[in-house]
Amino acid sequence: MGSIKDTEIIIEALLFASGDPVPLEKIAEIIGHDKKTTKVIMANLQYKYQNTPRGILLREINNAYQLCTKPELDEYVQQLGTIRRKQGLTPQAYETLAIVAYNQPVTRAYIEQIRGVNSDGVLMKLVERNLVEEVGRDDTPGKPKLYATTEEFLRVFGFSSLKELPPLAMNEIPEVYENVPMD
Amino acid sequence: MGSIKDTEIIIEALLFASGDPVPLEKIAEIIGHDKKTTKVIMANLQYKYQNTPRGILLREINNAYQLCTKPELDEYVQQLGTIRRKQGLTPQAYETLAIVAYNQPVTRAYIEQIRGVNSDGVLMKLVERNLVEEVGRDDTPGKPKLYATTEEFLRVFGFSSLKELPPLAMNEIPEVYENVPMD
Amino acid sequence: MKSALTDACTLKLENFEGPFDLLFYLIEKNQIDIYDIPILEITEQYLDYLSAMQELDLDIASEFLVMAATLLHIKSRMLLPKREPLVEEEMVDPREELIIKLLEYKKYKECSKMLADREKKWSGAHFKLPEVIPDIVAQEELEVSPETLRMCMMSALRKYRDKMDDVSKKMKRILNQEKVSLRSKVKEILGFLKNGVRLCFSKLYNHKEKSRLEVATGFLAALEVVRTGQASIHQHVDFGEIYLTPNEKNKNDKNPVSLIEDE
Repeated sequence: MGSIKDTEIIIEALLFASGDPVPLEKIAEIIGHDKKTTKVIMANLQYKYQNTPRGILLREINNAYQLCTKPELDEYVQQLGTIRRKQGLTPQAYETLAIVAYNQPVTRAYIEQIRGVNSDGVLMKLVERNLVEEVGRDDTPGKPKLYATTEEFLRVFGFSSLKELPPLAMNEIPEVYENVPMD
Repeated sequence: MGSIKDTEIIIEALLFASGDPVPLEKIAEIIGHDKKTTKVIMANLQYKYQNTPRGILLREINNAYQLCTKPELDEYVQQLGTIRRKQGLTPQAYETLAIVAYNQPVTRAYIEQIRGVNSDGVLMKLVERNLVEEVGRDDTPGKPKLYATTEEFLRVFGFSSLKELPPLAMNEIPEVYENVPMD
Repeated sequence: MKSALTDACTLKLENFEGPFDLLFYLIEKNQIDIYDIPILEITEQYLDYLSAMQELDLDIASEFLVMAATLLHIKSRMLLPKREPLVEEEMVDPREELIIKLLEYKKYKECSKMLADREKKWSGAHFKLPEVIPDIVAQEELEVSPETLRMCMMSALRKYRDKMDDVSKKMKRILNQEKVSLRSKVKEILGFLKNGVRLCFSKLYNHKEKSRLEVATGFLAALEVVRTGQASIHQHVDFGEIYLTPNEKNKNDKNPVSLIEDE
């Protein structure tokens, strides 16, 4: 085995495969150099790991060497262990969210008019989940609250803006939409 | 988290710490990019690993990524003395595996038709070694079990997905393929 | 037939996995063109192997015997005197089916070499043991789809439309009832007017005694009677009493309601 480069490649493979610290003697034996030379090679390599954009570094512990992830990347590594619980929306929530999304801003009365049922609870759940928020009050008698979708809504649906809402097939039910009173 | 370089550093740390394959979605989630972008980043990174003097390489297996030592460095890694080597397969096993790989999902009857010999034992060995698994039952009389290759198969043979299987020499006898009954 | 073959290859015998494997060995050993197998030779050699196996007391799997029978059958067909093919009948090479099967088998046999090579190479790639990373259950992530959102909107609108259709049906029913009652009110008024008396509207349709709907219908009926010229209407002060006075010429009209459409 010739060049230092080749030697470094071998050392990386050794340390990676081992996972545990590998004693200097073992490395020296495998790469076919004496301990002194190997120590220099290792110091060099350590410097390289430190000074190139790498996610891992080379640690020396008691004359043995080990690769490990850079401690400052811990927050990312920890996320490997996060288990995201996926949860869906109830049909009621979906329906209400759809009415808000496609007609925003809307009042609760409007939602209830379309859905034909009381929608207070489901609307509050959507607000709690930060998918819908109050955005002001309507200028009609009673000054009802107006609701619109949030940025979180865009995020979970993967939209970059509300323009990305899938178009409704208006030709399918054109007259209805017009008949829906705007409040 | 800004530049691509930073992202690559994080990915290296993730893959190193995980040891096991990390699914594309998980990486995307942690680095905060969509899957498509992440896939491009991974392809780039894969190229870099391949083309810089490194002892490890980045493998893709079924849309998940894993670091491993370069296979050509095996002789050195073996010298660590901590690596267990798995037994190779018998010729029958390779043959049967090839039939499963190229025709999956397949029934045992189909395999036997091509091999011209009872293949129960060899198939069970492959299942034992987790290279082949049952994936359901065929919709033909008797509801025979269907077999397909596993992810372990991809790993052992260095494929990133089944699409990488080299094409069979089909053109030689195009009409035959159609003649083989599906079980 | 005893031959050197018998001795030389006894060791290899049990390694043949099946009849195709053995046939392939023979084809390769004799450097035979697979598309033109000299069936006589091959059958002979194949049977030699089987008898060698028997001598060695090896279990001969039934598949080997089936192949032997197949080979002998092909051989006998090849030996039959060639006759002129009948019109429309194709001359089929008796070896064809066997060749097809052999070729199919060959594909995978070659493929297994590729697999063995790859396995050898990749068995040299070593993985690292996972580090211990504690599981953290993160907040619930919503799993939603834009398409479902769209579907929900469509179905909400559809439901709404159906409901509105329902409402307009109800309205129609009410209007129909109204029509009937308007008819009867007109009749009622004309009945009174026939006597040539001036009618006091509040006496006829007092909202204290009648439903609001009836009063309104009564008023419509009064207007209708005026419109058709059968009576004139007077109100002397705003919000005061309304009087209906019959017009002379229509006093005795028999069919005053004709102007209201029949259903």
